Parts: sequence; C-alpha cells; structure tokens
Amino acid sequence: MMRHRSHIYGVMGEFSTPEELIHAVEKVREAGYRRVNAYSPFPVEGLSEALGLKRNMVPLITLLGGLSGGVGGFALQYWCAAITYPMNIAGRPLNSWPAFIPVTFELTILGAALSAVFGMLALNKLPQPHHPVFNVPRFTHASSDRFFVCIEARDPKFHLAEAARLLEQVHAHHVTEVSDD
Amino acid sequence: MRENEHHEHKANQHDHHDPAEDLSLPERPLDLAEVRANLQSKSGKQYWRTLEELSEDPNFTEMLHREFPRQAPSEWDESVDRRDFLKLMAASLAFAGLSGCGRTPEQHIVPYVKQPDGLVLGKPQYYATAMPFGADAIGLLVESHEGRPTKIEGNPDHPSSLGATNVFAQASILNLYDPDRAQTATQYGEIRTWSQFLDAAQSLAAAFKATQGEGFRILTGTITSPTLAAQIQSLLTVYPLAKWHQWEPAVSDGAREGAKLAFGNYVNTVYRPENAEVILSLDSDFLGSGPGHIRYAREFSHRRKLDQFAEDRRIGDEMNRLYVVEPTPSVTGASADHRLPLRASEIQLFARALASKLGLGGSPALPPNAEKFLNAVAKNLQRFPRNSLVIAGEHQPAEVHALVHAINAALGNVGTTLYYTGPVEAHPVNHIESLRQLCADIEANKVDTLLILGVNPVYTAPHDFDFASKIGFNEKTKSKKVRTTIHVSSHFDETSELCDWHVAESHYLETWGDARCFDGTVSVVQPLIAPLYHTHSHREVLAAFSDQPGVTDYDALRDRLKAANPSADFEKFWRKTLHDGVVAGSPFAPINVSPKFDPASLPAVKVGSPNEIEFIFRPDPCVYDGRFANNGWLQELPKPVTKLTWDNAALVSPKTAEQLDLAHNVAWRGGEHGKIYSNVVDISLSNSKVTAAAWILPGQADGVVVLPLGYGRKRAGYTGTNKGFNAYVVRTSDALWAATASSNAVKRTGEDYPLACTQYHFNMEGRQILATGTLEEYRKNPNFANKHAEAPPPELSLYKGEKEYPYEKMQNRWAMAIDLNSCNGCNACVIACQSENNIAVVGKDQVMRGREMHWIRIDRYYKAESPTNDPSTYNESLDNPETFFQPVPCQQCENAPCEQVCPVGATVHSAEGLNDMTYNRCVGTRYCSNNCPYKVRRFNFLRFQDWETPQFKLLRNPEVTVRSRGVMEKCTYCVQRISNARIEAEKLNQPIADGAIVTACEQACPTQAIVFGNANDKNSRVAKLREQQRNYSILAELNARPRTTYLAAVRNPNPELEKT
Amino acid sequence: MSAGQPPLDSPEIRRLTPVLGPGYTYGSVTDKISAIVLTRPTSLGWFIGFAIAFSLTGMLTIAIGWLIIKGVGIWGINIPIGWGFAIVNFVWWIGIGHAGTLISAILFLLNQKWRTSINRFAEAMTLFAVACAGIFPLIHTGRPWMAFYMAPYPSTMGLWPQFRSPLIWDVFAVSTYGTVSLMFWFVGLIPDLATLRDRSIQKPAKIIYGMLSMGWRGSARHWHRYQSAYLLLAGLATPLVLSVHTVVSFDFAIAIVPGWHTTIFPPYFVAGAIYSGFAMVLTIAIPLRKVYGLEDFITMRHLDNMAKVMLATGLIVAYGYFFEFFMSLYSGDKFDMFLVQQRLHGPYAPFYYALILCNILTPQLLWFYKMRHNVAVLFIMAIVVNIGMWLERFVIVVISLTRDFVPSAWGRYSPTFWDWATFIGTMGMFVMLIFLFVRVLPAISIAEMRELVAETAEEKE
Amino acid sequence: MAQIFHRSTNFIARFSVFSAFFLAGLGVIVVLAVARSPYMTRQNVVREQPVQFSHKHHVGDDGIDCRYCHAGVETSAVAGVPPTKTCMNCHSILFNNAEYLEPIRESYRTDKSIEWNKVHRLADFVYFNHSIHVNKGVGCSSCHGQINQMPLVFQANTLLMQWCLDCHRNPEQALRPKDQVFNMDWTPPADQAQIGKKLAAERNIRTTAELTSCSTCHR
Repeated sequence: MMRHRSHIYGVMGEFSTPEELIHAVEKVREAGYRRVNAYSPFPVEGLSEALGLKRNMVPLITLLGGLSGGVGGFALQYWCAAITYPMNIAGRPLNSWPAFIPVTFELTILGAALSAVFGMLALNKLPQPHHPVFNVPRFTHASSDRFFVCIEARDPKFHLAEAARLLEQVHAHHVTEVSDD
Repeated sequence: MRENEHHEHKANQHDHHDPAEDLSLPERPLDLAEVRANLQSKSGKQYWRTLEELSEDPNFTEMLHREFPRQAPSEWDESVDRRDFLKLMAASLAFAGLSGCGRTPEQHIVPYVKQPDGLVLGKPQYYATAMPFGADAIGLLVESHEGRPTKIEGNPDHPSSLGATNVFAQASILNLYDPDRAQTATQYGEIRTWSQFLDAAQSLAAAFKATQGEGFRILTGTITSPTLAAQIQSLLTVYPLAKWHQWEPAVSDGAREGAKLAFGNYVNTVYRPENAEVILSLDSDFLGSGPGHIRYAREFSHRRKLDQFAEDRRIGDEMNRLYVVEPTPSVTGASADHRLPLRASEIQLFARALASKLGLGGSPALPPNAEKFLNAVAKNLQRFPRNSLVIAGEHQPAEVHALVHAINAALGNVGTTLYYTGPVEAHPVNHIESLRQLCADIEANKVDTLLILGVNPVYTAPHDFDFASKIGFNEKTKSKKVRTTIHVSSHFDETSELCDWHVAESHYLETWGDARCFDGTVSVVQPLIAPLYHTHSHREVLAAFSDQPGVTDYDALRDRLKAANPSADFEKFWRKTLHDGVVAGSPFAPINVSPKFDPASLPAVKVGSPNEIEFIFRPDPCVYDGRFANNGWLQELPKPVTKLTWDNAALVSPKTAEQLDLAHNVAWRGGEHGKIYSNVVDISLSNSKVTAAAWILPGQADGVVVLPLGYGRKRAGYTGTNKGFNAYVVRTSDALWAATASSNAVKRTGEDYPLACTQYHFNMEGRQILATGTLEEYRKNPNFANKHAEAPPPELSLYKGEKEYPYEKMQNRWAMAIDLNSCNGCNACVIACQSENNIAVVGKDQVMRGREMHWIRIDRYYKAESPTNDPSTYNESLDNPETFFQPVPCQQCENAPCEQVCPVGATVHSAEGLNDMTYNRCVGTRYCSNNCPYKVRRFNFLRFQDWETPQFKLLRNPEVTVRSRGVMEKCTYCVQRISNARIEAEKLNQPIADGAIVTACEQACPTQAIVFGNANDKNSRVAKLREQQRNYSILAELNARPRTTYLAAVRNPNPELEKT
Repeated sequence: MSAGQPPLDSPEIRRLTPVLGPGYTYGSVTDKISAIVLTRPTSLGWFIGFAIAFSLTGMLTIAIGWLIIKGVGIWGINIPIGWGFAIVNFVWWIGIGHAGTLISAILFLLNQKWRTSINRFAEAMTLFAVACAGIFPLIHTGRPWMAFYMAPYPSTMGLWPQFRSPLIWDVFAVSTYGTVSLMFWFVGLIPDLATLRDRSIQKPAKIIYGMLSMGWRGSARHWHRYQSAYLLLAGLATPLVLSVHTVVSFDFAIAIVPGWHTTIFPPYFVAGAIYSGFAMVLTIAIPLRKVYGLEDFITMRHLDNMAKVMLATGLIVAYGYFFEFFMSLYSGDKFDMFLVQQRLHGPYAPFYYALILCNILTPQLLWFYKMRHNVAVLFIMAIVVNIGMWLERFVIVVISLTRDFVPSAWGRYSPTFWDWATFIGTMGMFVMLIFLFVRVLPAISIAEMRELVAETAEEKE
Repeated sequence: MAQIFHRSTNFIARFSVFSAFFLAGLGVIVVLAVARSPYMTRQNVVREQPVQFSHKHHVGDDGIDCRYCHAGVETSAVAGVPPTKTCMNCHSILFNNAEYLEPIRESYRTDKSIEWNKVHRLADFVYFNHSIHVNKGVGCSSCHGQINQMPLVFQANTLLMQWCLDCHRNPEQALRPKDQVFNMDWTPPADQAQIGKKLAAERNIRTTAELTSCSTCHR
C-alpha cells in the first residue's frame, strides 16, 4: 500500500465551469480533505476562500523591498554628495535633499516591484517545468477551458478509491489518477 | 582620452641643429630624412609642389585628401565614399566595445644628451625679441618650453608694446609652425641646397662687379632694420648702378608725402594721446592699426578709466573726448564719443574747412551734414590749445596730412600731444613711384636681375602694372623680361611661382636681427629656435651677393651694435640689450620742424558726385595685406566690427544697400549665429572686374563700398588659398586707396554666397547686458549700471540661504573685471586665449554651423532702434549707430547653472571659486551649455584638434590639456597660470601677490580693459574695480553671481552735439 | 459633449458597444487568439512589412555607427542649440510609452473591463517605445563609450554621479520604468505562455513556451499570489508612470532656459505623454484588429473610449499651452515674454501654429460621436496627434534654445540627414518589434479574456 | 498530456535563474577588480631598460643623492631624467669600457638620446608637480617606494586617482621633516599623526577642499 501510494501524486477530476469547480472544492473540503488543490485557466473568484487559503506574503515582501530601495537610494546619494567626495556644485548645499527625491522615489518603486515579482515566483516555487499534474493527458485544457480539482496523496486521509469516488459524486468528468513518475 | 603630448616627447627637441630632429616626433606623417635623400637625387624638370609630395610617402596622398586638414578641419561631409565608410563602420563597432577600458601603450622618455645650461625641464623660459611689422616693431617676450616657442606676449619694457600685443603678434607664432611654409630653396621648382644658391648668387655677383651692378634691382617692403639696411647700403655701394625699390601694399604714401609737403622732408610723427583732452581722428584708426597703435590705445584708455587707478590719473580726472570722421567703422570709430561718417574723399574737405575755421585760410567748402559737427569740433579743439590732437588717417592723401600738421601746429599741440622725429624707415621713398619705376625699367629691359625680399608683388601690385607679365615667362615670345628673378618668402606664393629662384625665408623667431619701432627705438630680434627647415633671413640672402657671404646674422648684428654703441664693456651691454629687448638710448630725439605751407595754396580737390559710388581699399583687420592669409587663427577670428570670419566682403552702408537693392538672407540653417547668405555683386572698376559678396555694415558712409585687401589668394597654402575675393584685382596705381565710379559699377549677379558671421543680432532686446551711459549720467548716478537688475535675495532659495562655501574667508577668491570703457574690440585677447589654451580652429563650414571654439568672444552691440534687428532692412537708426564691444569669457558664476545640471560632475566649483571644467570626466551631454545663460561654453562636436601634423605638436602649450572629440570646454581664467603661480608662492610660504597671475587675455590687452586678481585682497586691482559703482554683472537678476564683472561704458559726448 | 449622445456608461451603451463580441466561450477566445501565433500561416504582408521595418532598423545601426566614428557633430546641433532631434525623439518615445502602462495599470486599478483586450499590446508598445527612447540619451552624448560614468559604481577615480542633475534622475527613472514595464508585461504573459505551451504542436515551440511559462499550471494557490503580485505591480506602476514623465519634464523645468523653466511642465508633460500614448495605441490597434479580424475583441467601444481619453488629455495639454502662455505674460519675466512673442512671430512660428493645429484644433472633432465611431478618421486623427506631440517637443526643446538670454549668442537649428536617419530608424525598430511581437506572442491577454467571458456570462444572467 | 520536461529540469531551471544573477554580479566585480589590478595599473611590474640601470647600486650602495640626476625635482614640475652627459660625468672614468655601458657611450658619441622605458606614468590630463610636493615635505619614497632597493625600478603604488586622493585628503600622514625628504628608508614615527598636523600647520598645507578641487591636478 505505502509503496504503491508513493507512486501516486493524487487523484484529479475535471469540471467545465468555475461554478462546478468551486462547488466541488467545497464538497471535497467538507469531506475533510486538506491537501486539495484546484487548477483553472483564469483566476476564479471565491476559489481561494473555498480552498481556505490564508493571506499571502507577497505584499509584505513588496513593502520591505520598497523600503530598502528607498532608504538605500537616499543613503547612496547622501553618501556620494556629502561624504565620500564633497564638492561644491553650483553653490548648492552638500545635502541638497530636494534634488535627491526623484532618485529615491524611483529606487523605492524599483525595489518594491522587483521583490513583488521575484517574491511571487519564489513563493510559487517557480520555475518548475516538471510537475506530476502534467501527467494527466487532459490537463492541457487547464490552460484553456477546463477546471480541475486534485486531491493529493500527501493528505493523511487520502485513499485513492475513496477520493476518486468523492470526485465523481461532485459530477467531475474524467476522474483520473495522477501518477508521480 | 589621449590629450596633450607628454613633456618627454617635447624633451626630444634639443638644441636645434638638425631640422630633422625637430620633427622627429612619434607618428609623424612623413620622414624628412627620406625627403632630403629624395631631394638630392631629384633631377630633371618637374613642377615643384611640396616636400611631402617629393617624399613619395604613401601616407601623403591620403594626407592630401584627408578629411581633417590641418588648421581648418572640415570633418563634416554628408556624402561618404563607400569603402572608407565600411572600413570606419567596422572600426567603430570594435571601438564602441573596447574604448574606455584597455591599457595605454608603452611610452618612452627621451632625455637630452647634453642639456643646455640654464634649462630646467618642465620650466618655461622667456626671451625678449621683437616682431618687425611695417614701419614699426612690436616688442615681445616669448615663452619657450624645452626649446619650443609656444606663446607670444608683450614686452613691458618696449615702447611700442608696454606689455601688450595685437592680433598679428599673437598669431605670428602659428606662422612659425605653419606646415605650408616653404622648407628649402628651389630653382625652377627643383630643390636646391643653400650652397647651390650661394654659388649661383656669387656668380651673379661676379658679373655685377664688371657692370657695377647695372640691372641689379632689389625689391623690399618697408624696412626699419638698421642691420638689414646697412647690408643693402653696402651692396649699393659695391654695385653703384644697382637700385633698391620698396613696395608696401597696405601702407599709404600719404603720411610720407604729407610730411614732405608740410616740412619739405620726410618726418615721422609720434603722438602722445594721454596728454590730449580732445582728439579728432580724420579717418585714422590710431587705436587699432598703424605704427604705435598698441601704445596709443594704452595712452588713450588712461584717460577713459575714470576713477580707476589714482596713480594712473594724468591731467586731472577729466575724461578725454574723441571725435572720429571716417568712411567706414573702425575700432577707433567705435570708441568715439562722436562719430561722423564721411566719404574718404570728403575727409579732405572737412580738414580744409577745419583749417580755415582755425584761421589757416583755405576754402571753407564743406560736405553737407558736417557743418554742425565741424563747428562743435573746432570750438572744442580751440578750448584746449596744446592739449588737443588731430590725427590724419594712414590712407588719406598727402594734402590731409599736411593740413593736419598745420592744424596741430596752429593749436600748439606740437611738443605736448605729438612730436616729430627723423623717419623710422631706413630709406623712406614713395612706394608707388618706386614700384612704378621698377616696372618701367623692366619694360625698358633695364633690369637683369631682380631680387624680391618678402613682398609678393604679383599678388599685391596694382593691376595696371600687371606685374606677373613683368617677371613671368611669356609663352608667345618665349622670353622673359628679367633674366634672373629671385624671390625670398616664407611661403611659395603667387610671386614665387613666376620667379626662377625661391629661397625659403626664416621666421623672425628663427633669426637674429633688429628693427626700429614707431618712435625710433631699436629692438633686438632674437631667435627662439633654430630654423625648422632650410630657411634663411633676408640679410643672409643679400649677403650672398656680397663679398663675404659667410657672415652670420648674429655676427652682423653684433658688429653693427658694437659700431653704433661704442661702450667699454660690450658684452655687458649686449646681455642687457638681449634681456631688455631694446637698445638703450636708441629712441629718436624730437626734432623741431614747422610747417611751411599755406593751406590756401592747395589745389582744389575733386569729390565724386553724391550719385557716384566711392570704392575704398583697406587692409583686412585679420589677414592684413594678405601675408596672414594662411593663418588659421586669424582667418577664424571674427573681424572686430563685421564679425565675419574666413571671408572678406564688399562693405556697404544700409542706405546704399537699399539703393543697390542688396540684402542678407538669414539662412534657415545657421541664422543669427553662423551662416548668413549675402548677395553676390560684380564690381567693375578701372576696367577690371571682381566678384564679391556684399555685406551691409551700419555706420558706414553712404555711397562708399569698402574692398578689404588680403583675400582671394591664389597660392597661400592650405588654409589661405581661395578664401574671399581679391580686391587688388580692381586696384590701380592712380587710385590706390579710393576710386569713384558710377553706381552701375556694382551689379547683383543674382547669386547668394554663404558668409560665416559669429554675431548677426546686434541689439540687446532691452536686457541688462552691456551697460552704457554718458559722463553726465555717470556723474548724476555713478551706480546707473545696476539700476535695472539686482540679484534676488538669497532667502528665496529653497535651501533657506544655506551658506556652506565661505568664499570670503578663503585666501584667494579669483575674479575678473572688464572695463567696457577701455575695450575697443581689437581682438588681441581672443587670439592670446587661443594660443595659450590650445584652442582648435574649426573651419568656415563649422563656424557657419555655430561651432567656433573661442573661449572668449567679443560681442558687438549697436544702439539702434531697428524693429527687425536685421541691417539688411533699412532704418535710419542704422546710419551711424553708437557701437560697443563686450568681451565675454566664462563668467565663473558662484551659483553656476552649468554645474548643477552636469550628470557626472565634470564641471564643479573649486574651493577658490573657479568654475572648473574637467575634460577627462566630461561625457558630453551639452546640458551645461544649454543651461549657461552667457553661452560661453564650447563643445568639440567633431574631432577639431589636429593630432597628426607634427608642427602643431610643437606649437601646443604643454600646460593645458588638448581636448579631444566629444567634450565640453571653456575659459578657466587660465587655471594653469593660477596653479603655477600658486605653487611658486607656496614654495615660499607666501600669499600670491597681486599681478603674479596674469591671464592670457589680460596680458594681451592693449588698454588694460581686463583685470584679473584676488577679490579677497582689498588692495588688489580687481578688488578696487569691483568696489567701483560702475561695476555690474551681466543679467544679475538670474542670481548666477558671476565672478566676472563689468565696468559700465561711459561716453563723453559734447553737449552741443547732443541736443536736437 | 455634443447633444444627442448616449451617457458615458450604461447597460444601453454596453448593448450598443460591448467590450466583447457576442457568443464567445473560454475555448473559442483561446482558439481565436492563440491561433494567430500557432496555426495561422504567416502572411506575405507580414514578411514585407517586417522586411521594410528591418531595413529601417539597419539604417539606424548605420546612423549610430557613423555617429560613433565622427561624433555628434554629424547632427544639426550647435552652440546655443545643444540639444536637437535626439532629445526631442527621446521625450516623444518615452511619452508614447506611457499609454501602455497607464492602460494596464491605472485602468486595472479602476477595474475598467474594456482595458482587457488592449492592455497586452499596449504594454508591448510601452516596452518597445522605451527601448527606442533609451537609445537617445546614450548616443546623444559626445562620448557614448564613457556613458558608464553616469552609473553609480566604485570607480578608481573615487568619483560618483552628480545626483543634482536631472539627467541622472532620467537614468534612474527610465531604467526603472523599463524594468518594471518588462516585469509587468511578462508576469501578465505567464498564463498565456502556458496556454501556448499546451496548445502548440511542434516540440521546439512546446519547449520554448514551456521554459518561458516556467511550468505555470494555473494552480489556485499560484493564482492567489499571482493576483496580489499583479495588483501590487499595477499599484506601483501607476505612480511610476506619472513620475517618469515628470522627471523627463524636469530636464527642462529645472534648467533656467526661458521656455524650459516652468512649473507647469510636470502635469502637462504627463498629460501630453498619455495623449500621444493613446494616439499610438490607436495607430497600432486599428490596423491590428483589421488584419487579424479581432473586431470582436477590440470593439468600437474600445476605440470610442480611447478617443475620449485622447480628447480629455488633449484638453489638458491645451490648458497647459494656455497657461504656459498666460504665466509668461502674467509673471512679467522679460525673457519668457520675449520667448512667447518669438513663438508667435519668430522664425519658427510655423512650427508653433502647426502644433496648435495638430494638438488642439483637430482633436476637437472627437467631441462628435460620428467621428469617434469612424475608424478611418480615428486612425488619421491618431497620426496627426503623434505628429503634433512631436512638434510640441521640438518647439520646447529646440526653439527655446534659439532665443535665450544673451542675444549675441542666438542661433538657429536645422536637422541633417543623420538626424532624420536616426529618428526614422527608431520608428523602423519600433515597428519591427511590434511585428515580431504579434507573430510569436498573443497580442491579447487570453487569460483575461476568459475572465471577461466569465463576467459577461454573469451579466447575461 | 505527456510531460514536456524531465523532473531534473526543475532544479536546472531554478539553478540557472540564480546563477544568471550570480554571474552578472561576479562580472561586475571582476571588471572593477581588473581596473585596480597590476595588469591595468602596472604596479610592481619591473621594466627592462636599454641600459640596466640599478638604482639599488647607485642610491643604495653608492649613496648618490636623488638630486644629482633628477635635478629638477625641487624646482620644476618634472624631476627630469638626466641627460647622457650626467652618466658620463662618472662613467668616462669608471667602468669606461664596460660592455653594458656601451649604449651610454654611443649616445654620447652620436648625440642620439637613449630611449628609456617610462615606468611611472600619469594620464596626460594629470598635472603632477614634483617641486611642490618635495618642498612641502612629501618624501620621494612616499610615492616611489624604496627606490634604493630596486635593481630595476618598478612602480610601487597604483597611481590611481583614488590613491592620490587618499593623501590629498589627509596629507599629515606623508609629511616629513625637510631633511628626511630624500631619505628612502624613512618610516613614519609612532606619533606621525601629531607631527604631521604640526608640520601641515607650519607649512600652510591647504585645506582638503582646496587639495581635492579638480583644478588642483586637472587643467
């Protein structure tokens, strides 16, 4: 059993509308499954709630990135203009802070944007070209017009036959086993 | 970026024995040794062009058509030939990648083998010498780096210089290094060695011995050198039948003949303008040209400084007053308090009328519109007996000069404001007659051998003499009128082409010699460098015909001085003379002469009727009579009044232009600053014709067309050939200075010609740029210059008036003050700056694109209320507008707008308040120039510097970085001089004394209009000037707080003429 | 608004002019859009167009090569006109870029559905415009190979950039803008790249798109973070886009040159940027929808809205002109007053009047419903505005410099062959990139179109 | 559908993303390092000379004063490489037929200069003045290192602008008693900080602001 299970990533059911998908997800979670994931060609409203996803870390990372960008930016300029090689430029004070605002601002944005994107990718563990779900033949539709729910084998409650049956109960077409080879 | 050559490179110019050594610099385009080998081997008739060509150096052909010709790089070309293009493209890709990083190649140190005594590597040396020029000689101190003369400055101990110079003296250093100079002797175009010439000369001499020199003629220009004159005289005594002719194309016989007319013999006049309360100039440009003009300008300016330097005040602090009557605007006319434009021929009427007003008899006939002026002038002159001065113009006829002598005598000025001496010229003659006689003799086959020294008669002789035919080979008769013709000149020019022999002439910085200046003082001409090529002096060539050809210039000079000054210790005397540059006690003593002639006796003068047009010939303010045509600095120098470069033009007054239907077209490209299209006219005069571009010049007398001489050279060298039009073509011996013709002598061809003009827009649009006022206004409110614009209070700053830079507390606070009352726009500072700071010449095309590189420019403004600001639309305010000049170097603003916008900090402030420009940091965004309110920054849009020509490597000032393509440059107050002075002072632990630093422009200025110094030193001259109330800064309201400030121009008009 | 027009937004409008043609399903939008890239054969027209654009790009490289050999002197610039075409073109291109970010970011924040079908190529346009713009500040320097001096790096000279200079602000603003736009665009592309991966037949295509999509599989957890990241990016891009053109305007506003030194520049540069940007979007969108038959996705509703935005921003720009004019008279600054007088009567007056015609008068036609709904008119209008905005920059940059403080130094400017070659070359490069883009990437965001399908489906119920 | 990518690609993909950034950073560091390396600065690189002149011998062993050959060092911007004459002053008597001195004698005979290879090179736009440094008490060895121990001279310091600035920002470290200026073995005493300050004061060393102004070295 264990050995057998180790080759299975989960069991997957296909749906044709967002509504069915959300309904299915709710049912599966009611059935007590926790390691459940859904796949959709576009972000489906309410899906996250149905899956019970918590608030994610991206905004916080972005904030930190922005702050460091801004602080670093101003520090750089102040250091260049007033500390490392102070020079009299047009009789302006060494710390011409008003003139330093634009660059500070731009670097804030840059820092925030970079950390937002790379933070998102990192949290999503992307790039990840290989993934068990791609073993499912009909999964190509996941990027065009079909919606999938996958109950993962990692779920303590997982039992292949039961999981498959549960998905059929919520009117999934093509319930397939997702192998992990 | 590769900038100036290392001193090690220079170090290999050692004691200049072998000319080849002088050029043995790295990457030289041609090998002179090879050349010389070639020359010796050459034989058989072939037309001789240049040394390089003979060297058959493959690079040379490329050099001939290279895109960056020396002196005037015209790197621009929109059409690029394909091969060249692809080659460059390939290069550029590599270039774009690699440049910036990468190691510099190996360099070598080439020390002397035996170092000359007294020479310290890296330390410039100064030698006193003098530049002979016409009937004058300008005393000079020449800066030399390891044996290379690099900069020419005035000699303070010299009467005609007093430490100042003029454009010609400043630019003459470029002539020394002119790559187009003739480099050896030639016969029929084939290279000849000096010894070969000597043989030829000696065989001729032998022949003369038999004939007493019959048919031997010598043609020279004006000669003031006693040694050279002695040499000629000795020849004339050996060959009694030989004759000496003189021809100086740009100097009139009027002065000479006038003196003769007045006093019965040739007399030289020396003026003392500083003693004159009232000066009347009758078409005399005594401040801008002619013998002694540098000194005259200085003395004149002393009386215009108002309360500047107490010790400089001469007779009271009364400002003097200058009246000028002239046909065409000169720098003297621009400095006048009252100026009256009259035709050149009417000047004589005016002089006669003035004479009769002063009770000297004669006809009171007067040109219309001059009555009022005359009365005022006459009254004013009479108010100051003994302290007035009347000066007749060089180009006025003898009668005017005679009248003026009489008038000055009548006013009792002789002895105070002028005095007479014996002639400065070694052998004064009437030049035109002298030349006329020579031509006649040639026609009469009386001339067998003609030796031409320096002058270029084929180009300069009146066209009715047709000098070319006199000496040229006649194809029809297959014969020559003169058997042997020998020409000695620095360049292989129009005359050389037609002469059998040509001997390359040495530059005055290459030879020993002497010359008299305007007051008779003898100056020693001392060489700074051994001849760069196989060249020789006039005296050496003359000596070749004597019985001791071997005598060197040095010995000849010493012998003559010994003879003239029998002093106990000659060596001491000699050293002192060399040190001072002048022979002590040599100035002429004043002589007592009184005019013995009656103005009434003068024959009636014929004046062209008003509907006729009067054509007058004048030497060009930049290339003079054409001898400087190949000098890139002078060609690119904006002419004082017209601001034209690289061309001469037929100057006409706005009204005459309207009558003749001439106009300018401010081209779409270039426009006010650069290219102006002007109508081309055909001028048919004295059965000859010339085609010229017309230029409309406010303030010129109506009905007068000025034809500047010196352009249209057929054979001047790379830079000078075929620039402008040749006015000599329409100049005849009977009308050397003025010719009249009916107005249809001027015909529009319908074509337009682009002229390069650096300033076309002539008014200030009501801005506080050049402050002017009258003496009355000044007395009422000495602070009038500042009433328009004050700097805004610092509290307005976003930075709450933070003051982080306590300039006042610094030891030095560099500043410059420019007295607009003294500046007469003579341009000396512009060339001095160019020479000192290695400023490139860019060529006409680039000037027309508004890319000239002068660090200091002289703006010329008119007080004229023309609505269009375009002289080519007539408006009576342009008939005789007041003219003002304003030199504009970098203003060294304390809140420099340029610095704030530089992204890389290439231009920042030094602690002493200089606006530093660090070329090697500059990436060339040109933002600083955009943001400069005074537009004093100059950008290397292309590679303007000539890196190839070896001569220019010798020319450059090693103290200043040579800027390459793509960087901004500008005036830095000659920071190299500041640094050196500071270093010397710091070694002694002393503060820098006032006057220890003299900027190049200040040094050259004849009127001391420019004063540089430390504003924190209360006793410095500049500090005193800045305290004056006349002191103001341009556009103070911009709050840039310039360090360069100006003293407002104050004119002293005669109330009588003011009213109405 | 002229009379008899429907209100701005209402079910009525939506019916009349939907943002999406009727009868589309998730599958059909996916097919239709991805087909352009995957199955549709490349037309001859595409090749011809690409060839032309490519050769123009070649001309650009030649022009730049020649510039590096000879120096900026091959252009028409001089003293006093130190900046010519290069800076004019830079500002123009940067301005054009702005519409892309604006459409994708601001309209996204404002949840404007009609943005969906145009944001993708608008963003692409931004990137390419910024690429074109980015060329100029570099090559306009006298020594481009030394331009790295402007980067803050520890040099052996111990020197650093001079951060008070607006040009340095430019360096940071433009590079930031480029980077953020690129990320924004790419993040938006990821799901569509996944779609292409899954739908492409040939192995190479699968692998390439697979790599680019980084293994996106539409997991709900990924969407969860993806959405917040995208929202944040939009939130960041919005102030960024405003700041960028503000900074560009500082190049002039900070300087003291009359005609540059004006506080109104930042807002009116931004407005102008959006103005020209939308004009450019129209210039691209109209041919695009025609050629690839995307009328159902880029509907009249889109064109209408963009026209309205143009009208609005056009009016802001007009207000800017007026106020520039008014302030110079009101301030009594003699230099500014003189410059205004010169604009109206000076040697370059024709340019100023042409600019007024292009940017202020012509766009007034957009008040009329008929005009906004006439594709041909819109297209021409867009071109005219593009020209007008270029003229505006020319008038500001060049003409101001011809008449500054000291009359003796006044001059004039005229471009040379190389000026034109460089300018047209960048246009070629821009078009070339657009061609490549529509060929290999979905010109419309498929994922968002699916959302749109879903939403329109809800509306139906 | 079949997997397009093998499982291993996950690692490869992530690794390449990281290494991309890593390499970019590394590249920058390398460039900056090379710019400071002896390869670019020629620091410590011994130069062959046409005549293998040994400063170690002449200065170290014979104890000839620097100024005997480099005569300009106290008065001029350039210290000056001596003319062949200077060599001959001694070598017309000493080793006057040594093979390795033939180039010297030849130069003297033929009046053709010896071409030495330049060791200490500043860019052409830098205007360094020996005399002011020497006069203010900056010793030779401060810049040139211990010449008296160099058989063949090499450049002891980087001569980078950064290096110049170090001293122009706090000159005290390099100021010596006047009599120590030409002492190659001088080492700063323990209390150099105070001594330097004192010397700087009495020799009117200019302020850092002045010493670091661009025009101090660039013209």
